[in-house]
Amino acid sequence: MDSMAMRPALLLPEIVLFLGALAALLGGSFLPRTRQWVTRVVASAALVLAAAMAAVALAGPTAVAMEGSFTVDPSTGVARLVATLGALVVLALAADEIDGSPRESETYALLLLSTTGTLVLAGADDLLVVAVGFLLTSVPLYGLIGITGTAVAAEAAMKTYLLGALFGILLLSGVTLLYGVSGTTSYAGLADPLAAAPRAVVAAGVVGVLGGLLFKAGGVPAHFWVPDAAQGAGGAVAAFLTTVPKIGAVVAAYRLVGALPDTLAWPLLVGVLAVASMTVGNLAAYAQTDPRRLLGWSTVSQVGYLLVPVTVAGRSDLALPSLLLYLAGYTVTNLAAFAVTTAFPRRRELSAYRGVGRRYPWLAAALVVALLGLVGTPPTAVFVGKLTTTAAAWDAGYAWLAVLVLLNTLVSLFYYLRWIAALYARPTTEHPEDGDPPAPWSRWTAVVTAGLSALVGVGSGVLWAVATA
Amino acid sequence: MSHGSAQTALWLLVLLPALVGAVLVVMRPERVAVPVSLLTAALTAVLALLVALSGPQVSVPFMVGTDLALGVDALSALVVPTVAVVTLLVLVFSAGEIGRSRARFHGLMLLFAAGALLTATAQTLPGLLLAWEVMGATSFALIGFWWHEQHRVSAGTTAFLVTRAADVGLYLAAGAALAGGGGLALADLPAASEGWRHVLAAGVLVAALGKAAQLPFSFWLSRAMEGPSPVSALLHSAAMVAMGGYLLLRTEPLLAATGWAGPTAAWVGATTALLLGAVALAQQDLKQLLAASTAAQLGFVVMGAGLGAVGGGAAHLVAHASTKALLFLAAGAWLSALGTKQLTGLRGAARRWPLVGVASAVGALSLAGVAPLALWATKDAVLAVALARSPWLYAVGLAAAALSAAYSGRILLTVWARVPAADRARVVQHLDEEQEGTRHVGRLETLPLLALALGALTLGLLALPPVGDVLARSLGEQPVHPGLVEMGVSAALALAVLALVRWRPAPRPGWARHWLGLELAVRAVVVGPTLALARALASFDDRVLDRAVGAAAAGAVGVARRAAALDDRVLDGAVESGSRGTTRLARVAARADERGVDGAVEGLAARVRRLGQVARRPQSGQLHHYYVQAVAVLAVGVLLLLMVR
Amino acid sequence: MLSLIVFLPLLAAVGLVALPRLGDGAARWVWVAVAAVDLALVAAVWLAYEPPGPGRLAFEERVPWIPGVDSSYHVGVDGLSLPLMAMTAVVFLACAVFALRDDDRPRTRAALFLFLQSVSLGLFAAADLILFFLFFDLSIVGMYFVIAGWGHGDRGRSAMKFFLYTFLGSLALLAGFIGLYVAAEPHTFDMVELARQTPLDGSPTAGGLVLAAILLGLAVKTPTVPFHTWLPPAHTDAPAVGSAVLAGVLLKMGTYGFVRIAMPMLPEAWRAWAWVVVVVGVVSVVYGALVALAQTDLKRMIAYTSVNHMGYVVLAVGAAGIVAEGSEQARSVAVTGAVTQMVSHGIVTAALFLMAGVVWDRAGTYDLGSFGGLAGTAPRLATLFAVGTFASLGLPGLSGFIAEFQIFAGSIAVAPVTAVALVGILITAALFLRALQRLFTGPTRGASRGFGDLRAPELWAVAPLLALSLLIGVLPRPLLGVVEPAAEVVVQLVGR
Amino acid sequence: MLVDIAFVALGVVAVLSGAAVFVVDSMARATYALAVSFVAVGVQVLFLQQSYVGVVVILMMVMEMAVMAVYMVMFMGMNPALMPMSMVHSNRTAVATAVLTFLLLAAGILVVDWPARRGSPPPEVTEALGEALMGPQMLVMAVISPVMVATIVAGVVLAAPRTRYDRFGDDLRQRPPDDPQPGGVGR
Amino acid sequence: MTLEAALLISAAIFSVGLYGAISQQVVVMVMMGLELMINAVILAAAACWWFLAPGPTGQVLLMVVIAAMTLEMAMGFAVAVLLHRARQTDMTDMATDLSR
Repeated sequence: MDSMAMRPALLLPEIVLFLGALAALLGGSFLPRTRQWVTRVVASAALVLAAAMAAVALAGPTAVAMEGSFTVDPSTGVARLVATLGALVVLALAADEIDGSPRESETYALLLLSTTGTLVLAGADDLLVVAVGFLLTSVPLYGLIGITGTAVAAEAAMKTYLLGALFGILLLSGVTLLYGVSGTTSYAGLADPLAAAPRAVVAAGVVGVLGGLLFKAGGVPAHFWVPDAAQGAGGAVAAFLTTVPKIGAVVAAYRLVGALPDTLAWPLLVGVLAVASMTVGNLAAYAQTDPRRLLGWSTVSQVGYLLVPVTVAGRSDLALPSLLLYLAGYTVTNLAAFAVTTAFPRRRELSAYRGVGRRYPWLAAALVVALLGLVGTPPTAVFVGKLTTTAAAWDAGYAWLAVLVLLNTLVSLFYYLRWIAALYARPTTEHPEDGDPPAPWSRWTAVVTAGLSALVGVGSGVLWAVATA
Repeated sequence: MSHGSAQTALWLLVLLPALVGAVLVVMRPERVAVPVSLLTAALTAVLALLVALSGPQVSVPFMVGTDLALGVDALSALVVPTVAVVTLLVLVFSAGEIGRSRARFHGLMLLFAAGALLTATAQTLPGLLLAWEVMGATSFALIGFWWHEQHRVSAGTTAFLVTRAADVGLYLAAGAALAGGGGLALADLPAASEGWRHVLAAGVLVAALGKAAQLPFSFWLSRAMEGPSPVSALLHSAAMVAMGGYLLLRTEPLLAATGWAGPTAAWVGATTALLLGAVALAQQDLKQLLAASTAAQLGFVVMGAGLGAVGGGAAHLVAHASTKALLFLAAGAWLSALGTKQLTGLRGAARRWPLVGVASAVGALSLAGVAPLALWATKDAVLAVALARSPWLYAVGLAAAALSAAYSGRILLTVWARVPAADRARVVQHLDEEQEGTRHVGRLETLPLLALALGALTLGLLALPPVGDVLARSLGEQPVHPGLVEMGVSAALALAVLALVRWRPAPRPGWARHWLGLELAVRAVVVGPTLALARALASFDDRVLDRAVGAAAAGAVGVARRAAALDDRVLDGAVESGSRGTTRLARVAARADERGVDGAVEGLAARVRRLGQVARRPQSGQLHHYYVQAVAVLAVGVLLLLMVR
Repeated sequence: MLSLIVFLPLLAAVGLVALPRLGDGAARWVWVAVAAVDLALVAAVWLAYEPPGPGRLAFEERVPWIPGVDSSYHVGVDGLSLPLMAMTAVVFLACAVFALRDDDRPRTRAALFLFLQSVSLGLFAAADLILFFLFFDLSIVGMYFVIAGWGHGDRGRSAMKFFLYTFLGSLALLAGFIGLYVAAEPHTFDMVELARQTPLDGSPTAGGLVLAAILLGLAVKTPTVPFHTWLPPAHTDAPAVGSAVLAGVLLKMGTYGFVRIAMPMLPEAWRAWAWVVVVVGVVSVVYGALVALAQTDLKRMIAYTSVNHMGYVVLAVGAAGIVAEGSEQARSVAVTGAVTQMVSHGIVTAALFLMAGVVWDRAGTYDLGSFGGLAGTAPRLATLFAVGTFASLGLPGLSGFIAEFQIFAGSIAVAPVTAVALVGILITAALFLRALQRLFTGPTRGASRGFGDLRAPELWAVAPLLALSLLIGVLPRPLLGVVEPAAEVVVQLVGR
Repeated sequence: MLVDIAFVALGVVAVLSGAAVFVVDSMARATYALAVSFVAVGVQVLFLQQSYVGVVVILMMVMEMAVMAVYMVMFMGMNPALMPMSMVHSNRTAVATAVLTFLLLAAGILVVDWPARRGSPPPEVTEALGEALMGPQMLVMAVISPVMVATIVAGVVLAAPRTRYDRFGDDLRQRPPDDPQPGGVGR
Repeated sequence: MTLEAALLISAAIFSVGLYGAISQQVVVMVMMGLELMINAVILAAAACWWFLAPGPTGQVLLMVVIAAMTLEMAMGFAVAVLLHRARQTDMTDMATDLSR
């Protein structure tokens, strides 16, 4: 195999998404406001096409494109599939929320662009590609968060932007340092020079790059924007930004640590950050009353769990498959939870969910499955992910990490249960929006994704086979 | 009688009363209850005689690697018909006596009889324990039969709990038997290994003493007198109490094998016979008197078992069963007719219903040990062995015999007394104090008395040469004949004491009036502290244990505060001195501790919420705080990478 | 066959949820019918059952699930699990019958209980740690909804406490499982394989830690002192059928884990820590009995007796770990007793809780002091309750005796000091008799006036349970014949 | 030598003008200070033989700062840009953080044993850049273009309050467009 | 002209920029701080290229940094405008609805 070839065909999913974004954008500018759903169809088609291509590529052998700066392997393949399908689900949520809004087509374009960035990140085998992938994922997000133009959205956009800018700079600084001491940015050539390079510089560079990726993933110490954005942005966008960009970021982090030399105790650093993320996220989520903010914090903790296999990358055979499985499970489960919040856009207090269990049993059941799934209750997908990541950590000799994961799971139970308890509590009369019927697309999306999350758990053997192929 | 049919008879002997009893209790067919029950009891009695003659063995697999084995040997051949016949007679009496809830009563009685019969025939420890405890439970139900009155039910509870406390010994024995390697069959018990054999013997001894109302368990029998009289007649004379003695007779080889258990049993028996004799003497209530007397008489049985005089003990057991059942039934008859069981109120009662009076006189004389009635001979059979073993033991036994003559004399004199006109008012005053008297003793009540009187008259034969020798030999022991002198002495003693009592009323020792204060002692030493402990533990459970989890969380809060304090320092850019930090940590820990004590386990949630506040403190909404924190954390990350290799 | 047994109720539950047209009455009968069919299937399995021999399972089914971590859908039965499955089917059928007259959202409730039934049966059939954990966790979820949805009193809080506490246990359990998985070579979650490998033998520290995690998990679920404090509120506020299932079936998941997982897979650690288990067992027995004695609330009292009864089981399995020369028979007797106790307690306590439910239904209180002379107004209840209490206090002729006799005989033979626990049977007797006395005897007063006796569904739910207890008490062989070979295998595994 | 002095002097200028950004008392002046800093660095980059990039930096920054100055005046309606003001918070923390960061970085820079140069600069620097962009690093530049698209879209979406539907109506048929102020070509 | 000198200058500019980013209240001023930091990165990248690894990748890196700067600033202006329109403020401190 000629690793120094361009082979742009390997990047077809990304190209399709970009073209889809352009098509949605252009198409939108010629469509009446009420007929912008056409662009949604266009965007969906692009996503489906990209997913199909990703699936085809997944069946094929591992390959590198663009002269070694991009790898198409099972990790990329799974990330592509999960990200595109996740974005597709977000489009379904958007069908309720922003249907007919003046910025609808632009929203789709930005969603697709950000998804493209995620895919670039996931496959990046070169620090510079990581940097541009970071930009491509981030920039549309700022727009998406602020697109509703409300006061909180503006604030969330401002904070996300300023944090993103800082971490972008840190990322670039890190790339600069690593390039300086190694003379290359390609992962393939990075390990050997780095092992010989001064540790301080490598450490600073790694922390910078990792910091950038953590911003994208929403992990400590770059997590500050996540709850704000989840609360301030629109429902579909919140669902998107807590799910899809993470996929690319975490896979990119996995690839990055794979290229690092053993002279550095990076597993410890990642492990500590993982624990910090899960703990801070869980504890902070505890007292939240806004369901979306709660979910925002919950994703911070989930990133902590996702970082566990990154910690043990290369030390356990389970690390990579468990990471991919967790990503898939987390994506579908988190989307299910968000779908319920978009089904009831006006219920912005946990107490507003009182009585939903009786009135909309299916939707409530979907939420229960999603929340218990996020806790890590079998047989949902996140459970299998959590189980295997924990096993991977233990297997690699990080039993303390495994124990902390389980302890954090217990803490997380508190706040998820509060929401569930509200669902089945007797309704009160103080919430006039109780009469609102749930939004149809979100409703079915919630049920389907929740079912999928259980299904993925039950059928995780198949996914595992894919991930280890 | 063929082998197979004998085996069937043995099964039926136990199953028939059990099944019929269960059906009666559950279905409550009031109308047919009495005939069905009497028929069953009669059939059972017939079956008992059949199996006593044929001596079959049966078994089914049970548990712990042993069978549920039933068998009739010489000892049970003696006891099984006794139980069955007394049951029949008592049930006949009850048919006249018990007017309400007949189905329940007869059902329970039959269940009890099944338990007693199974006890008498059981060949293995699990089977024995099964029957043993069924007797206990039915006795609870029967003593508390009139459940509208709480004190009767609690008397049943007391009886059950005390006997069950002793039963614990059998559980212990089972463990010891299993560990000892000898097997769980009763016959194999002495084969247990040395150390375990002692445990086994101790367990069996305790269980038997409890059931037999020997010291120090005797007091439950006093409370048991709250039950209906037929219940006392069956349970507290012929069957349940007697089974305690029976168990010791049955396991005599085990007791003998230990060296210490036999003498212990003998001395406990003797002491009980003596002290409870005194207790009987002190009673004013006829049933209480009889109850104390039962315990005392069982003392002779226990003594016999301890001395290895199985034949004499068994004979005494049977003779006493007949005698005491008779007396209890008579007391019951008078109670329902006159409404009292106080001796004062019963003065002259025998004269009013002469048939009952004569029968009861036979019983009382037998109890007194007057020759040639039943208990005279059987008691002497035991005492003779005692004399051979230890003169002291013999002396105690003889004293006890004298006491039995004294209280029997009291009964006799009281019920046959002519009531002077002057005293009549005092007697009448007692009438109907317990219940509404019917002033009537029916034929159903009288007939069993006569039958039992016959037994009290003749069963002494079991201990006398021709029959007694056969019995002893069939039990596998050398016949022991009390010397004529001893028999004469005891007969004379009985007559002398009777005469003495006639001449000068017997003393009523005050210290013995309340059954030696045993119940009070148990309440004070065992029941009270247990309940207090239970309450204390319950509140410990609610207040402390439940909240300990919260306290654990509080510790975590302390750590988090510390972390938050560090965080504050980062924010302020100030560096606090180490000592200040330490005191602060101590203060935080102390505060957490207070919270831990006063919080609840649900406080775990509250504590996590507090932890959550700590965790959310960095999320101040101020962007520049985020910047500082992010940069600080990353800088720490760099340092971490540098420090750790 | 096993899969059918396990998933039939789940299918029915899905059907009930998916077909809202089905009326409430039909839903109730569907529940009864499905539970009955499931019981029949279990009975069929029982009849066809042959002891599979050491290291094997009968009616095995195995389908790969997550091959990457060697976890499979692996089910099978042996003498330890089959009796518990049968007990589970019986208890659920009784609950179905009991609930025939109850009209609080019957369709959802039927679905929920069918779900719980699947979960419980699945747990006992599971032969893979992850599968076991799956059912373990789902049982918590299901029971949470039962308590929170159909309970009374401070149910939300009790349910939450139940969930949090038992979830903590389940996580500890998971940690232990992962420890076993990682130690095994090749890595596997398969129970049979792990029991064959005993991966942590020879590493006392790791073995001890993994055992500690597993024990913690099981101890919370069982529950043993001092992890029992979730139990009383959960029971007090749960509905009658919920309590019956919780005490009857769910508690057994903890004790079953001892004999199925902890003992065969960690024999060395188990032997090393057997004394700790014994002590915990003895303390649970005595402590549970004493605290129950002090209760004035009927349901709390029964709940605490569960602590006591489960203490016997813990005591017995602990004693089974005290290996000495020539003690195989005694230890096997203890384990047999423990399994029998699980079955017996399941049946008897379910009956007692159902009857407590009747009391709540009629009087709205569990306070023992509010009653008196109930035997007059509710003779059937009185009779059955008396039988239930006697069964519970271990009266011979009923199942509790068979269990306790074997537990004591075996334990005392192995460790004479366990005789201390005999106090437990005495205190239990005292507390049950006191309760009987306060509820049923004396003049009819307070809440007893106008108290309606058992109705047909209640009677037909409770009476068969007690009859079964009687049957086991009198004819224990069919049960013991199944349990004993399996108990011997366990003892042999621990002894290696 | 002279080059060295010039280089360091430029550095000092860059640092000082950078510091001036936060010292001067109006936003407009701050903008210019920033521009000076950038230009100084740009010249330094030229010193380091990156003529193309250096020039790009200089040109771009001058343009950007011009835009920024205009922006200050136009959009920030209160016109703080020309008024003396100080809007600072947590000054001490910020100073401490910055100083600490600098000390840490400086310590690292001075302590680290920097490796020797790998290879030598290509004769034609700019050409090499072009070849790299068209060769191994093509993906990087290829991705930059969607980023730019995204920036344009996102920027417009955020900044513009009015959409095409506000101007042309929901069916995009409204002519002339409804603008607050008429303008554009031909009006 | 040494690597150390260039990097020290870069570090100084970076620190000044960091100071600005932390201390300034007005969004645009924070952005200026960030720009200064990018300025430092440009200098560092150029220095690394010249003194350590004068390969073509280093130049591409510089291009990326410059592009990033531009793009981030463009977004910054947009966000500032949005904030100003939605909240009538240009200060980060005055937008703290989202916290905790």
